[in-house]
Amino acid sequence: MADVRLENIVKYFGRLCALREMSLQVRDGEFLILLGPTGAGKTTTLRIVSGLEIPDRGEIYINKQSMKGVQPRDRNCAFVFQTYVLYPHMSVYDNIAFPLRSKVWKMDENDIAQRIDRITSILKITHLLKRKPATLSGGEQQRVALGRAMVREPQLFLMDEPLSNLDAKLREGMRVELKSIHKKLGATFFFVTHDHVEAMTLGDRIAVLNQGSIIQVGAPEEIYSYPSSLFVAKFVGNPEINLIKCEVDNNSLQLKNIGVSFPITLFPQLKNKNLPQQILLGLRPEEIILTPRGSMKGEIYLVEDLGVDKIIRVKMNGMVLRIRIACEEYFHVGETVMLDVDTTKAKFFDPITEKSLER
Amino acid sequence: MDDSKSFAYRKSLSEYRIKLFLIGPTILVLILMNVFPLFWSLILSFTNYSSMMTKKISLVGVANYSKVLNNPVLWKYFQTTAWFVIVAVGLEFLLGFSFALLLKEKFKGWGLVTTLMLIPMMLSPVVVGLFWTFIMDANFGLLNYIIGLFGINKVSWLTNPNIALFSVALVDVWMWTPFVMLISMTGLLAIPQSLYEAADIDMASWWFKFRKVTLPLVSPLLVLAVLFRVIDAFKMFDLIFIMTGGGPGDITETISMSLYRLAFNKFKTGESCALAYIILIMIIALSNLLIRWINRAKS
Amino acid sequence: MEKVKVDNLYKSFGEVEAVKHINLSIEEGQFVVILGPSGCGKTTTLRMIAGLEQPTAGDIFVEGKKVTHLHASKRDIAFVFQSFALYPHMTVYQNISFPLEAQRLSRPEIKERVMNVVEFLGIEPLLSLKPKQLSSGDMQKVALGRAMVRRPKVFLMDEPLSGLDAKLREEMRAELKRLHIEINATTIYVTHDQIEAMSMADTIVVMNDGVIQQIGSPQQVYMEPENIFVANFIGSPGMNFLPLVYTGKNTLFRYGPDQEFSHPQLSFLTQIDQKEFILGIRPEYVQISPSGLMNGEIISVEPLGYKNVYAVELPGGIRFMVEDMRTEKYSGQVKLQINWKKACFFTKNDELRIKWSQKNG
Amino acid sequence: MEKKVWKGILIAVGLAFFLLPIYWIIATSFKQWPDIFAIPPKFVFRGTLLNYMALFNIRLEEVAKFGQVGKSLFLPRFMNSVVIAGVSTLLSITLGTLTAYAFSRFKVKGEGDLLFFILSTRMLPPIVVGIPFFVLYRALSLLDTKIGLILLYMTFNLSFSVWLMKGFLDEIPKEYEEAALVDGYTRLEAFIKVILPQALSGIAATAVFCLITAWNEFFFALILTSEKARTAPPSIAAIQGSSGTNWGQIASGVTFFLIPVVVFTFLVKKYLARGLTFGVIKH
Repeated sequence: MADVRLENIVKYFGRLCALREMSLQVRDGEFLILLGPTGAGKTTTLRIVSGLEIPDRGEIYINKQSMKGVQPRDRNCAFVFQTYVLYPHMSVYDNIAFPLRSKVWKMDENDIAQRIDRITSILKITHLLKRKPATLSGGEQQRVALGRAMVREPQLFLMDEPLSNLDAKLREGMRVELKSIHKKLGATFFFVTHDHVEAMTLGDRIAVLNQGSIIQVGAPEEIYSYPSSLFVAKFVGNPEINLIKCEVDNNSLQLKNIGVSFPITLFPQLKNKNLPQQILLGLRPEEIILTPRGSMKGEIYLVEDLGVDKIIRVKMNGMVLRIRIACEEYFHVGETVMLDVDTTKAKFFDPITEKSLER
Repeated sequence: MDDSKSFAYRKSLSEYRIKLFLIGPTILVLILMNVFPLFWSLILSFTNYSSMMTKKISLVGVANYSKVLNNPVLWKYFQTTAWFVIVAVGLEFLLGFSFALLLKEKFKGWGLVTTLMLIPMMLSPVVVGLFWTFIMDANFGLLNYIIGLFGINKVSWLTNPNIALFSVALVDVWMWTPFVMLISMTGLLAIPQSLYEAADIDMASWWFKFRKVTLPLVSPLLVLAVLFRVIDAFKMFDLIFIMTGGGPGDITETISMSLYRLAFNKFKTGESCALAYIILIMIIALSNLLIRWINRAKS
Repeated sequence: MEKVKVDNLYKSFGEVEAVKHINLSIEEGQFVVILGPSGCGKTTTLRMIAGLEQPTAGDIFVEGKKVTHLHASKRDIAFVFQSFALYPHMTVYQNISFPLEAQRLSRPEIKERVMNVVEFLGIEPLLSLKPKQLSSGDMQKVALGRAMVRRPKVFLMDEPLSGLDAKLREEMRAELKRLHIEINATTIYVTHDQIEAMSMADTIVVMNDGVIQQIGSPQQVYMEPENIFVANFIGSPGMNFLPLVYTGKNTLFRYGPDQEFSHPQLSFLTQIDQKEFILGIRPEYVQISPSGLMNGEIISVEPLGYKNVYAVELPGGIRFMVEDMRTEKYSGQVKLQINWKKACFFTKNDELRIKWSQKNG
Repeated sequence: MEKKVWKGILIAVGLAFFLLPIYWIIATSFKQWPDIFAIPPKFVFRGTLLNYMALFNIRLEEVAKFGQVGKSLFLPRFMNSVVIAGVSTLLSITLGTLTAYAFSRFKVKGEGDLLFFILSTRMLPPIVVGIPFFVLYRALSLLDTKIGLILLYMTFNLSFSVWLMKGFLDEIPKEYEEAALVDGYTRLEAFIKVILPQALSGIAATAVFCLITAWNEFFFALILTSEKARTAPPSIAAIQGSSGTNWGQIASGVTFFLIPVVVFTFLVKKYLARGLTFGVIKH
């Protein structure tokens, strides 16, 4: 199908630098997620790959072919917009048939009809073919936009947050469906989103982008468990990772404002690494354990019951930790509890370079 | 496909060529049909050229300008125009805004009523001037009959010197009040209903809501409407020409009317070009004010 | 005596019935969340309590006094709008002081009350800014400030967090909860997001199609849903449902085309005079284990980092979502084991949950 | 309830203020000669088509019995108005839409200044531009020619249609074209197949405004034409001049002339605010 290679792409909009020497590789047949906050340059990257935007510097290769000066229509990649962009004056059938009627394809009508019938049955929208886009629900519009992309059997699908306008329940269903369509077509999916849960559940691999440059690329578990920088650690994971300032002095770790210290040897990740004086201990909410024989004492400040589990916030002289507990356990505000750290899963960052110490 | 290098070059060129092809003709037409004539009349304003007499054209320097500037009669006409603008636009503002407030809440048939009320401004000033002259006729005019119902005796609207100008201003008000009403209504409807709901929740009285929410939010559009009207009223020619021709005497002679008379009755082309330029400078000043305000309203 | 009482409230727009005869009573200091899908009548109900909408029938009492037809400006109720409804031409300070100026309080008193609300919310640096210069999070705080400064009898909030992005929404949830604990004001909060409802509410009122489906604490609504709608609407991913048909032989039940299973826990069902039931089980109470009763095939896995969510296809095309805390990944054919204590049973015809005392003995 | 009644009355007074004069001239156009000048003015009267017959020179001998003699040139002048307004609108719309498309879709250097230059040409008072045009058209023997007026009205409406069309095109998201580009179409095909169909209502509205402006124009028609290219407005005004105040015929001329304008107003009532402020104010 198609692999994409972006080599130190630079793109300015006036004085604003949208992409800063960005390089990325999308493997053939992969479902790659480009994850980042709004304004990170995600959509600009997609538009550069599709040819709608020309980079100031840098090279783009699709299937090892340079795309310099190649028009969008000659790149054979489909673009699914966040707002679907269905032509309002055309029926659903004409919308989906539109690409096949362009000069690039010049397909005759009954071939088009056949292919549309196949695509629309996969997407379960055959009953909508006569209708105008304005009369469709959000989910239906989204499927028609997908159909228009699939009908040309492109080598590359470029998707700009296609699920973000759907309501919560529909989004869950569409995630499962997108995954099965990807497996069925075997095409390369290059999918942009700001929602880290979507990224974790959909992607074979995730590339985290912030302020125009790639921070980390890896499988979902790798991004979640071994974030390469503070940004990735904070951006991925809900609720946010807890960060505790610590000081290193002769192989013991002083958790300053909690008044507790741990021997360095407890943490295999820090073995034979030259550690800076100040480091940051990163603990995900599920990596702090409530046990009577815990080493740290705190007072419960807020309890949020999410049904499947509970998020409690514990105040420890000025610092608030977010902890995830099973929904059976029951606590109320003001109660004091003992906490302990899951040392194997702890993550360490250098506060100045904001880089992870385990790399 | 030839090598991509030249292909890229051709693409960026074509975008430049598209822009040139699409915008060029319009700019060319505007220059040919607007800038060039203005430039031409600037030259004429420094000559004694007269479109009727065939005598030799000669440069007269700024004679035309000084003749026009210190001609007391012309300053009287400027005064008449200013008075006309103030009365007409003032009344239009008050009437237009009050009608807009009246029509803010939608009722059955709201669409029809508002559109019907907007017809006057769409009509040609000539047509309006004609039938208002008929209505304002001293003896068989409809207007005198209606005011008669209220016990006021007949008024010779267009021939009585001290109200002739007011009568023409009244017709201008009849014609352009709908414009101010439309613009202020657009402003009123643009205010989200949730702001009034929030004010209700905050226990605000009707007057407090009007002073603190409605007025401040609608004022940019009101100013825009008034600016548009001032420029238009300043240029007023058709109504005056049709209804009073500047009479009785030269009571209702606005500056445009006097320029028309200077150019097409007395055929003093050079001089009229000079007067034309003085008017043009005033209009450009007013238009700049409007353009700056359009930028503010747009942001 | 309740702070707010809604008595047989009914509202229709033409023939569309938005709110059908609902009754609600809200105690002093309670944080009540009205939860439901869009178009279920929750916002209309809130607007009727605020006086922004006139009910077709029924009454509303605030502190025992009937306010049904009282104009919104006479009810002393604060309303935080979904669109914040900040006055665009006024600064943050003027926005917050607007209600006090409307009541013509003295200038020093206005300044004093506005400043302590501003300090409480920590928005001092924003005072001289205009709304369009603020981030959505700050706009939300200013809207809150404007509501708090009046010290109203009741706070009404119409999906105030829906305009914020995910991370900010999570922070604001905690902030709103802390705020409520501190000022202990009676609050009625409307949302379509069940996570917001679960994490903030003392009591949740689930509405659908203009009718109240259930009123209860977050745990009650989550563990003991009144009907299938509530069971599916609460929880993400929603509850799994498996139609069961009683075969008549001791505790043997048929599911799917021809699969059967039996379990002592099901015995109480046999005593009910119905044959068709629906088993409801939350994804976190279904385990993949060799001793499972049902078999199915995994069609997709969603790694969330601290748990994996599997989509398992059972025979007959029924799809089960299964949550598993263990790190290693499963695939292909698996057996599913159900935690019977946490299962719910619904009757097929009226989709109501069967309440049976010895079931959860 | 009482507030509603007062509001109703005020709206009724407003409607009467604006519509009565129009009704009155239309009624006058159907009145017999004596009824027109009746004191007190007649609201109830026996209608006649005499005025229209005189206007269109039909059965003149019957008309002559009532003393309205003389051939009326209204019809040819009316046709001149139709041709001149129509052709100039067509030209200004095509040129204006293309230019508006360029401003709306591309980043044009100095866009702001260019647009305001275009707008300012519309602000010029006709009286100031009139004199040089009179001299130029005489030199180019364009006086009293349809082409002369068409060119002038095209220029007048061109700046207007650029601004209005830019407003309409800006409302059509760029993504539609980009989707077409990615789907295999060139920019021109994308414009024709995707943008134009959505802009039709905008183009129609702009065309109507241009038509109304050209239709109602009086000053240039007065000074630049005399016989062959004379349009309706100056000729209706002339009726008053020639055979004394022949109000019956003037009324019928005025009525016939304002009917299309009223119809057009209803056609574009959704875009009135936009049309009268160069697209600056959108409803």
